[in-house]
Amino acid sequence: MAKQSNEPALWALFSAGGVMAAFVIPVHLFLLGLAFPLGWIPAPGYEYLHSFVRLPLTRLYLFVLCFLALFHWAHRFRYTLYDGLQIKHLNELIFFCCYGGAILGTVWAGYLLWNFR
Amino acid sequence: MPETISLEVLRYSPERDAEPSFQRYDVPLHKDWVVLDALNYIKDKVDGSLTFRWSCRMGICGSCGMMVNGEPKLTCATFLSNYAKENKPVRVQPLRYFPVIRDLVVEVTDFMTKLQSVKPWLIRGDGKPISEGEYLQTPEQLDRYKQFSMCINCMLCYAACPVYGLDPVFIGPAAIALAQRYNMDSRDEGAHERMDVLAQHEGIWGCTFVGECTKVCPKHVDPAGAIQQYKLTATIERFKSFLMPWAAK
Amino acid sequence: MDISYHDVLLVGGGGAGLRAAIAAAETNPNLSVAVVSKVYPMRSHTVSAEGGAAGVIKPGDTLDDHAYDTISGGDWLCDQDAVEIFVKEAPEELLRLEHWGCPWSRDPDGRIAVRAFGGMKKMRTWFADDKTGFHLLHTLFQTTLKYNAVTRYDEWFVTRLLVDEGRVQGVVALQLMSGRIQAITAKSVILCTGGCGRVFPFTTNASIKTGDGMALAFQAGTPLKDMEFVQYHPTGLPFTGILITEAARAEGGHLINKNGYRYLQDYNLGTPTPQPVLRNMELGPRDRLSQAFVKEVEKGHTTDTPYGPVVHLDLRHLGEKVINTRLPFVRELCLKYENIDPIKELIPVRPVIHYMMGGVHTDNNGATPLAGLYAAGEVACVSINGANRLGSNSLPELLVFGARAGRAAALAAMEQRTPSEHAISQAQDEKARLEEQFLRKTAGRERVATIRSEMHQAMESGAGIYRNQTSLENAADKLRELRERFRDIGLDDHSLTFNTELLAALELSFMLDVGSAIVESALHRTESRGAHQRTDFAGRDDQNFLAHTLIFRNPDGRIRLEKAPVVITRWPPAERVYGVKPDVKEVAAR
Amino acid sequence: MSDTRQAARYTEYHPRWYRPRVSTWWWLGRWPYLKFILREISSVFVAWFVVVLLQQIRALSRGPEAYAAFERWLQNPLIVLLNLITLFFVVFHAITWFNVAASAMAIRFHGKRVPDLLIVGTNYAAWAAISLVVAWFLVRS
Repeated sequence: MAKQSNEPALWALFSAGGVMAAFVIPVHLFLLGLAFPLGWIPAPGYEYLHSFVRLPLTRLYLFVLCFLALFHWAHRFRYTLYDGLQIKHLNELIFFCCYGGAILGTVWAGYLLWNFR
Repeated sequence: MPETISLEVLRYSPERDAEPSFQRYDVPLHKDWVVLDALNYIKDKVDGSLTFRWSCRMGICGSCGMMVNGEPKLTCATFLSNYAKENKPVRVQPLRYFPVIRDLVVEVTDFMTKLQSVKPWLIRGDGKPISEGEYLQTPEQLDRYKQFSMCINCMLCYAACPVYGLDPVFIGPAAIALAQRYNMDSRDEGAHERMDVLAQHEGIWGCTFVGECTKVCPKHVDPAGAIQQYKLTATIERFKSFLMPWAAK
Repeated sequence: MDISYHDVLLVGGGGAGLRAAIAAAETNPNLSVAVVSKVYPMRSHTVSAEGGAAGVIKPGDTLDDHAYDTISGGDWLCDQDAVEIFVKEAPEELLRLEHWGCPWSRDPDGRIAVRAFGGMKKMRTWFADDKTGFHLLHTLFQTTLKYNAVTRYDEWFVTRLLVDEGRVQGVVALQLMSGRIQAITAKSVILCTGGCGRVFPFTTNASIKTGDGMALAFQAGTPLKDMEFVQYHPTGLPFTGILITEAARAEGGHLINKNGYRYLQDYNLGTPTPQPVLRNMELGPRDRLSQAFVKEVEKGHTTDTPYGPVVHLDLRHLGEKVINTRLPFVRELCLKYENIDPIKELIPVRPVIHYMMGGVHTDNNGATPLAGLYAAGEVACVSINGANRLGSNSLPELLVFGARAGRAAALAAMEQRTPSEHAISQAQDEKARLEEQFLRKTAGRERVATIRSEMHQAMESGAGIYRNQTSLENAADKLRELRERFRDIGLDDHSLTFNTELLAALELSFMLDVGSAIVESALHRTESRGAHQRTDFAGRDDQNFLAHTLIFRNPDGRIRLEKAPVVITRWPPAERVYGVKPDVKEVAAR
Repeated sequence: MSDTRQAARYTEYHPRWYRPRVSTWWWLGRWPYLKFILREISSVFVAWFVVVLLQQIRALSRGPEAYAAFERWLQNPLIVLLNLITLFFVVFHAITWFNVAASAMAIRFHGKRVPDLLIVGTNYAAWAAISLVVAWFLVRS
C-alpha cells in the first residue's frame, strides 16, 4: 500500500474553492471593486452592510468563501510554481508557503468574522 | 498550388552528431500525400539514412507520431496540403519530451513500463470457466469504458503534456486512461489494486489539467477527463476509508 | 557474442505470437518464454483487422455449418480435420478473449452480438465495432503484461534461424536501437510473423508485413504450402490501399459500377435484394467479388481515377445511425484519408492484396516438418483457408492455432537440451555476413527502393487476380534478375543505431524469396481454384489438383515442388454455389 | 512531499540519446500553454479578492469612518486598475472552469452520458442565477 497522501483532501478543497470562486467571485468583484467605487451603481450604505454582515448566515457564507478561495489559490499556485518555474528543489518550501498562507488567511477571516460587532 | 513543398526534418545521429540539426528536403506536393508519404519519398529517393517509425498507414498502429510544426501528430493522417499555403517549410521533429534515439525515433521503454505499472488487464477474484460462457455486459455498461479502450498507444498525449516533460516520473495520460478503461469495465474487480499506483503523487495528482492530451488525441480518448474523473473517485474513496475505516479492504 | 537462452521463442508479437506466448507460459509457468518482435507488439498488423472474428455461439448455428462455409469458401482445398478443430475451438478462444477483457459488442441483454459476413451462411461473426483486430490485439498484449515469465525483445529483427542436428535451436537477431547482433537460443521456435502483402504494390498490409517468417522457414529448408493463393479484398481505398471492411457490406452496403448498377448479379452471385442476404451478392466470397471487378474493368464499366479503375461502395441508404454505431472506423477512415463522408457520398474502392492463404507448412499443432520449429497465424498454412479465406476466419485462426502451437512448443521445450556449438557458430557467421554485405560495404550500386518497386511491378503484372503461364514466367525471370542485382545493394546508412535502411534491405531479401515462392507455386498449379485464377487453365481440376502445393528450397538453392494430399473428412468436393433466387431468401435478420 | 518516488525507467543499453531540457519558458511558445499558465495564475487574483473582502469586513467592524476610508481606498486608480485586471482573471477562471466541467465529471442518466453541452450550459445558467442573487443582496438597500 502506497503511503496515504494528503492530496485527496487538498484537491477536494481546491475543487470546492474553484467552484465557489467561479460562481460568486466575479459578481462580488465586479460590484465591490468596480461598479460601486466608480459610481456605476449606488453603493450600499454602511448601516445596511454592517447589519447584513452581522447575520450569522452571512458570516458563515463569507467565512466559507474566504476559506475555500484561499485553499483554491494555495493548491493552484503551488503547482504553478512547480510547473512554471521548475524549482523542484524548493518543493517543501513552496508547499509550506502556499498552504501556510491559506491557513493564516483562513484564521484571519475566522478571527474577523467571529469577533464582528 | 506549388508543385513542391519543403520539409525541415530533425536529424540526429548519436554516432556522429553532438547536437541535432535540421535538414531541408523538397518533395513533390501531391494532394493525397501525408507527411509520412513525404518522409518515405525522402528515404526511398533522396536519403536512405533518414530514420523514422511507421507501419499501418491507417491511423491504428500508433507508430508514426511526430511533431509537425510543433504539434504532436500521426504523420499518416496529416496531409501536406494543409501546410502548403503557409509558404514555409514544414518542420518535422521527434515526439517532444522523449529521449531521441536517432532522427525521428524516440525511446519508448519508459512509456511501456508505465503502461504495465497500472495493471491493464482484467482482474477478477472468481475466474469463471470458459465453458460457462461470457460475462454479461450490456451495451450501456460497455459504453462506460469504451472511449478509454480506444487508445492506440501513439504517445501524442505525452508529447503534449508539459507535466510529463517537466517531470518524467508522472505516469501520464495514456496509462491513466488505460487504467480507467479497466476500472470502469463492469467485468473488472481490480480498481482497488490499481488505486495504489494511480493515487500516488506520480499518478493522478501530478496532473494539473492542462488538457492538451485530450486535444491532440487522434482517437478521442479524453485522458484529461479520465484523470479528473479518477481524482474525484480517489478522493471519495479516501474519505470513505477515513470515515469508515472498517469498510476499507 | 552475447547469447540469451530461453525455452520457447516467439518470432513476431502480433495476435498469434502473443496468444502462443500466453499458452506456452500457462502450459508450464517454469518455462522461459520470449517474444522477439521487430515492432512493439501493439503495432503488429493484427491491429488493423476490422470486421470481426467468426465463432459459433448463437442458437440455430452449428459447427458443421461453419465448417461447411469455410470449406466451400476455400474451394475444397482446406484440410477438413483442421477445419473441424478450428470451428470447435474458435468459440472457446473468443470467449477466452472475452474473459481477458476484450470489449466485444453486445446484444441488449448483455450477450455477445454477432454480425453477418461474406461467405458465411449464418450470422456468427463476433465484433468490437469495426476495430475488432485492434481490440483483440490490445487485449492480448495487455494480458501478456501480467505474465512475468514472458520476456520481450521489442524492436529486434530476426535475420535467420539457427538449425543444427536437424532441429531449430534459436535465432540470430539484430537489436534495432543498438545494432547489436546476437544469438537468442530456444528449444522451440514459433514463427508468428504474419503475411507478406508487401510483396505486392497495392495492399492493405502494413509496411511490416514482408513475409519474414515464411522466408526464414524457407531458407531453413522448411516447405511453404499453397503459396499461389493470395487473397484480394474487394474493397480497398485507391492509392492508400486502406481496407474498407467487409462488415460495411454485411451491414447492407452495395457495390455499384459507374452506371449505378449492382454488377455482382451478372457474375453468378445471386440477385439483388433490399436487405443483405447471407452468401448472396455483396456477401459472396472475396475471390469471386474481386474477379467480378476485373471483368467489369474489361467491360469498361468502372470509373477511372489517377490510381486506377474503381467501383463504388454505397452505404448512404444505411443512414447515419447504423454507420456511426456499427461502422465508425469506416467513416473515420473515409473522412480522414479520402475526405469523403459515407453518410452522404459513395466510397471509391478497388480490389487490394489483403491476405496470404499459403504459408509455412504445419500440422494441426502448428509444428513444421523441421523439428523444434512451429508456425501460427497468417505466416502458417495449416490449412483451414484452402484456396480462399472467408472474412472473419483469420482472427479466430490465429487464436486457435496460436494457442495450439504455444502449447505444443511448450511441451516440446520441457526436454533438457542445450544449443550446440555449431549453432552458436552459425550466429557468428551471420553477424559477419550482415556486416560484410551491408554495413561495411560502400561500393553497392543498387538501391533498396528501386529493386523493391521493380519487384512490386513484377508481382502485380505477373501474379495478380488473373494469371497465366507467360505472365508468371516473366515474373519469375524478373525476380531472378532482381535477386542477382540485390547482391550489388548499397546502403546510404552504415550506422549501428536504428538502421531502418538495413532493415528494409533484409526485408527486401526476404520478400524476393517469398515472391518467387508465390510465382513458382502459381506456375505449378495448372488449374483455377479460389483465389488462383489461370486464364490458360480455366476451371477446377480435382483430378490433378485437389492437393496442396509444397515448395522447398534445397540446400543448393534450387527450388523443388511437391504435391501433398488434402484431408477430406465429411465434405466431398462439390461446386461452390453462392447467391439465392429471389424466392428462397434467408434474410440477414437484424 | 517526495516519498516513494521512482525515477522514470529507460532501457539499460542504449546509444547516447538526445534529450533537451525543457525550457523554463516553455509556456510562452504555444498559445494553449500560455492560456494554461494564465488560468493557473488566476488563482493569485482569487486570493487578492479575499484580501479585499477581508479588508472590507475589517473596515465594517471598525465603524463608519474606517469604512469610508476603505471606500476611498477602493477609488484609488491603482486599486481600480488592479481590480479590473482581477475581474478579467476571475471571469477567465470561471469560464475555463465551467468549460471543462463536463470532462471532469462524467454524469450518466439512464445509462447514457449526459451531453457535454448540457452540463456546460447548466453551469452557465447557474452562474447567471447565482450572480443575480448575490447582486440582489448587495444592491437592494
